[in-house]
Amino acid sequence: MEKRFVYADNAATTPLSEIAFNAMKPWLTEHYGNPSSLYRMGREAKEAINEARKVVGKCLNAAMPVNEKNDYAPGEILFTGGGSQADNLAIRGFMHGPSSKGRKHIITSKIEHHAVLYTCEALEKEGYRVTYLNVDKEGHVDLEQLKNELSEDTALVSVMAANNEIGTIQPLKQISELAHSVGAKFHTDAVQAVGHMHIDVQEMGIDMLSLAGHKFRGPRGTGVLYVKNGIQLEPLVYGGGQERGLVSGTENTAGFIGLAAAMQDACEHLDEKMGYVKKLTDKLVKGIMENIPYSHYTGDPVNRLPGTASFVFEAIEGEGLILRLDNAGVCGSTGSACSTGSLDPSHVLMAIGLPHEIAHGSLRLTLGEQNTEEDVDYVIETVTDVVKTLRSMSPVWEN
Amino acid sequence: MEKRFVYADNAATTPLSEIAFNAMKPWLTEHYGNPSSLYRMGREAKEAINEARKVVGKCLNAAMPVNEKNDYAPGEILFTGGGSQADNLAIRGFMHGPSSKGRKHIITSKIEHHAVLYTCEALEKEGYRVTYLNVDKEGHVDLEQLKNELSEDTALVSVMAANNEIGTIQPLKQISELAHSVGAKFHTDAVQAVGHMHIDVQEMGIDMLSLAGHKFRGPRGTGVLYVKNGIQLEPLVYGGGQERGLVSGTENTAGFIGLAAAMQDACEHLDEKMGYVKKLTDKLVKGIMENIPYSHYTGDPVNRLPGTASFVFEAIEGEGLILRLDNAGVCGSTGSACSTGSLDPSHVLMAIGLPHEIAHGSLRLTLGEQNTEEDVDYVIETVTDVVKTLRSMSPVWEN
Amino acid sequence: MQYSEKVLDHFTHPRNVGEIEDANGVGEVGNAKCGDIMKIYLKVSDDGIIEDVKFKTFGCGAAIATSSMATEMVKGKSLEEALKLTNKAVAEALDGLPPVKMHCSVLAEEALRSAISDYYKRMGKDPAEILGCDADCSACHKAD
Amino acid sequence: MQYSEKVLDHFTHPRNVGEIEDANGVGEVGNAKCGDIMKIYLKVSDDGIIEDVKFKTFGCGAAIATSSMATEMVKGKSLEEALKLTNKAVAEALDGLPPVKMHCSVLAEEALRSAISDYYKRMGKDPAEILGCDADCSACHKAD
Ligand SMILES: Cc1ncc(COP(=O)(O)O)c(C=O)c1O
Ligand SMILES: Cc1ncc(COP(=O)(O)O)c(C=O)c1O
Ligand code: FES
Ligand code: FES
Repeated sequence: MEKRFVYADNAATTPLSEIAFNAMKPWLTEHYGNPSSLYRMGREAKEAINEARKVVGKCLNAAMPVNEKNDYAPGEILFTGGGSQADNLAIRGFMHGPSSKGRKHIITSKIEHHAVLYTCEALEKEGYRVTYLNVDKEGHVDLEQLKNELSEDTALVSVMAANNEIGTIQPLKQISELAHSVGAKFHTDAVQAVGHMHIDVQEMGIDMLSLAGHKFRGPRGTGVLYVKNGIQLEPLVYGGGQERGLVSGTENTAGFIGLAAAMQDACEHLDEKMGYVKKLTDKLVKGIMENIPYSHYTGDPVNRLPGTASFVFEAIEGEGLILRLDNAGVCGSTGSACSTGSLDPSHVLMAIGLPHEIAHGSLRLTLGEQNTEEDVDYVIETVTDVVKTLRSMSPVWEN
Repeated sequence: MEKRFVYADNAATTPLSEIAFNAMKPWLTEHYGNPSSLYRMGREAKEAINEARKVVGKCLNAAMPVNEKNDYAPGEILFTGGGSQADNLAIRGFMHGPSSKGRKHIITSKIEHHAVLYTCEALEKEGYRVTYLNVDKEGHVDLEQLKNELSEDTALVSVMAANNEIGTIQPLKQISELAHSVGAKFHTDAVQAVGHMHIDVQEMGIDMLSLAGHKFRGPRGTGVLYVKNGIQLEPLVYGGGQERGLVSGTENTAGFIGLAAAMQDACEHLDEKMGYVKKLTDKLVKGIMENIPYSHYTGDPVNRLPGTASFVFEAIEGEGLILRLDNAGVCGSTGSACSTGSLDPSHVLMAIGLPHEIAHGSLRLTLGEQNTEEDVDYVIETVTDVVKTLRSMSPVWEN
Repeated sequence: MQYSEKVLDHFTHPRNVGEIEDANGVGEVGNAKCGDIMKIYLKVSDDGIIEDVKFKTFGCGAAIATSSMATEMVKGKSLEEALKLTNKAVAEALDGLPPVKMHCSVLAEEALRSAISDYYKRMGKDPAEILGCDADCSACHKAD
Repeated sequence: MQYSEKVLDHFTHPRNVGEIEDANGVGEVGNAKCGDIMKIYLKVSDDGIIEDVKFKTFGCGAAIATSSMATEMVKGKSLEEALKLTNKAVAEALDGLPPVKMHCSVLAEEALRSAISDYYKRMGKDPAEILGCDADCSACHKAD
C-alpha cells in the first residue's frame, strides 16, 4: 500500500474546519472592535459574541433567556480559554461559591481528565472531601457506589460525559437524578462528547457542562462552561467583568465565533457525520482485532464515542508504537507510562483494571469526519506491521 | 473636512497586524498537531511554541535557559489566555504559592487595572492584607507611602508599568528596589507598556510581568506571564500540565505564535514606531487643548505612553461624547460613570483627584502606528465640534 | 449595553433642545456630581395646553434621548395628560432601554413634573395638591 | 520531550536487534510491570573480545535507541572496555536524552553488565570480583 498521511488523533485535537476558519477570519482582521467599547464596532462585536452564545446554547438545548434584549443573553453560556478552564471554573468556582451552600463533599470518578482530577486534589488540600468513583472493566462508573456515597454534605457530582482515552459514555441522566436526589448539583466534562453525541442539558438534568472548541474542529484556546441559571460561581479570572465577571479578560471574539460556527456545523449534521465516523471506526476495530493476536479492545464496545478505537497489544510498549506509526504517516496516541515520563500508565487504563505490563502497550486511534475508508485500510495495515516489528524486538514476545 | 474612519482606541485593543495574522495562519490551518503529542506534527508545534517563548523572552531581556535542549525553554515565559489571566496567576498564584513564604501583605496602587484590584480584593476576603497606594495628580504612585508600608510581612508589590486610562509611566526600577529591600517580590502589569516602551526585566528588577497580545497588534485571548526563575506559583488552571502546570489546557499554538510575531515586530522597531506615534499624539493633544476651552489634560504630560492622550471637558458627559464621535467615524473611550452603568466615574480619575462632575466629561484617545496626520487633523476637528454641540445642550454650560 | 435604533436616533438628533425665553414653567433635576442634570422649559397656554417645550441635558445618551422623547410626547398635550407620563412609557416609546439606563428615564419624568410644578406655583396654585408631592426631585436621584 | 535525530535514527533502524543462538553471555534487566525489559546476548571470544552482541528490548523509543547504541559501542571491544561504558556515555553518543528518559539509558548499562556477569559465571569466575557487584539489576530499576 502506498504511504499516506492519516491523522487519527482527533481526540487530542481536530483540524480547524474551513467553516470555522472562514467564520473567524473577518473577526481577526477587519472587525477588531473591543466588545466592551461603546462605539458601533465594539457593539457589533458584542452582538456577534451573543449570537455565538445562542448558537452554543441551542446545540445544548440550554434554556434561552426570556428577554431577547438582555445584555448577555443567554447568560447560561460562558466562554473560557479552553476545556480545562471550564472544568476548573465549574468545580473550584462552584465549591468556593455560594451555591455549594456550605456542603464540603465532591463526588467524581477515577477516570476523569486531569483538569477535573487535579482541581479536586487541590480542593482536598483545602479541606474538601472528594470521592473518586470506581469504574468497571469497560469504564462505567459504579452507580451503586455513587448511591452509597451521596449524602446531605455532597455539593457536587462531576462525571465526564465520555472518556477521552477509551470513549466510554456514562449514563448522564441517571447520575444527575441521583445527584439531585440529595440536593447536589451535577457537572459533566463533555469536552470529548460535544459535537460527537447528542447532549441535551435540560433533558439530562445537567447543571454545568464543559466543552472545548478544538475537539470538534473549532479553534484552540476556546471553551465554554454552560451554567444553569441560578447557579453562582466564584470567578476563575478577576478583572474587567467579562463573561459575567467569571472569566474576565478582553474577549477572544474570533475564537468564540469560530467555536460557535464549528459547533453549529457539528450539531446540525451530527447523525450524518457521526454515522459515517462510526462506520469507519467499526471497520478499524474489526480489522485490527482480526489481524493482531494478543490484542484487546478497551472501553465499552457499544456505548462509546463514534470515533474512538482503543486497544492494548501485549508485549510491546506504546511510545515506540506511536513513533513508528508516525514514521509511516499515522498519528495516534498511547496511555503508556513511557510516553509521559511518569512511572505509571494512564490512570484510566489502571482504573479499568489493566495490569501494568499490558497497559504499556496501549494505542488510541480516534477518527474524524475528514478520514476515509482508504485511511482506515492503511492504518490497519500499518498498525499490524508495526506491532509485528516491535514484537520481533521484544524479549517478552515468544512465538 | 471629509468624513473618515479613525480608530483611536488602541489602548482598548489593536487591529491584528498582517505580520501576526500571517504568522498564525499556517498554525490555524495546516499544522494542527497537539504540542503534547509524540508524533512529528505535535513535536513541531511544541518547538514552534518554544521558539515563540524565546522571542518573548528576548524582547523582555529575560534570562535565557542554559540548556538549549531544555524541554520548556525558556521556562520563564508562560503563555496565558490574556492579560487578566497573567495578572491573576501572578498575584493569586504567588500569594497562595510557596514563594510568598507565609508573608501576608500585598502592596498595590489605587490605579491598577481591575484584573489586579479585584484579585487583591478577593485575597483580602481570604485574610491577606492589601495596601492600595495613593497617586498624585498625574498618577504617579506615592513612593514615600510605599516606603512606609513595606515591612517584613510584605510578600508582593504589584504596580503597573503604565496606566491604561491616562498613560502615566511608573518608576519601575525604584519600586522594585524598594520591594526587594524588605525581601518582597515585584510584579508589574505591563499590559499597556509592552510594545510601547522599553522594558528590561533584569535591568528593572522585575520578578513577574504580565502582558497581553492584543495590545500590540497580536491576537486576542493570548497573554504572557514572565516569572523569574525560582519563583514558584500555585496554578491558575489545573489539568494536563501545560505551561509548567500553571496554565493547563491544550495550547493555543496559533495564538502564541501570533503574539510572539507581533511582539518581535513591536520590539524591533520600537523607537521608530513609537517616535512616530508620539509625534501624532503630541499634535493631537496640542490641537485639542488649543481648540477647546475648559478642557484639561490628564496624566503625566511627559512620562506617559507615546500613544495616550486623555482629557476631561467640563459640562459634558463622556458616553454621549463617544457616541457622537462614533457617528462621525472616530472611536475613543471614556471613564465616565454613565458609560459603565456604575454610579462612579473610573477609579483612576477619582484617584488622581478629579471631582465627579468633571470626571464625567473624560475622553481617552489612544493612537497607534496605523494612524496618520490626517487622522489627527480629523479627530481634532471632530472632537471640537462634538464638545461644542454637547455643551450647547448642557444646562451646566453657560457662555 | 445595547441601545435601540430609536434611542440612538433621538440621541443623535434630539428634538426640542434649547431654552424658552418666555417659559412659564421651568424644572431642573439631578446634579452634576451624579453626572446628569435635566432642565425642562414649558410654555403653557391659558387653557392648560403645553404649547412648547424645550430641554437641556447634561448626561448620557439615554438621558438625552429620553429628554427628547419625553418632550415630544407631551408637546400639545394638556398638563393633566402630561402628568400621566411615566418613565416606563418614555422607555417603551424608545423601544426599551438597557436595564442600567432605566434610571435616566426617571430623570425625564421628574424634570417634567418639576417644570409643571413650577408652572402651578407661578399660577398661585399648590402643586402638592395636584401632583401628590411637591416634585422636589432635584436631589440626586437614585438608580433603581 | 524532544528526541535528538540520532535517537530517532537508532530507534527507527536499531542496530544489533535479535538473539545469538550460541551466546556465551546473556543478561536481562527490568521487568514488564515497569514497562521496560532489556535482554543482551554476547558472543565473547577466548581472548575476551565481544565478537558479537544482540539485544531485545521491550520499552520506549529511548530504551530501544540506547540498546542499539550501547551494543554498537561495545561490539569488537574487550570486556574490560565494555565494563567502562556508562549510561551517560551512551546518552551522549545519542546527542543526549530528555531528562525523563535518562533512566532508560541506565537499563542499557545494566543489561550489558548483567550479560558480562553471566559470561564470567559461565567461565567459572566470580563476577562480583570483577564488576564490584553481582550485577543483579534485574529488580525493577528506579528512575533517577
Ligand atoms: C493595564 C491593563 N491590565 C490588564 C488588562 C487586561 O488584559 P486582557 O483584557 O487581555 O485580559 C488590560 C486591558 O484590558 C490593561 O489595560
Ligand atoms: C475529557 C477532557 N476534559 C478536558 C480536556 C481539556 O481541554 P483543553 O485541553 O482544551 O483545556 C480534554 C482535552 O484535552 C479532555 O479530553
Ligand atoms: S522504557 Fe519506559 S521510559 Fe523508557
Ligand atoms: S445620565 Fe448617567 S447613566 Fe444616564
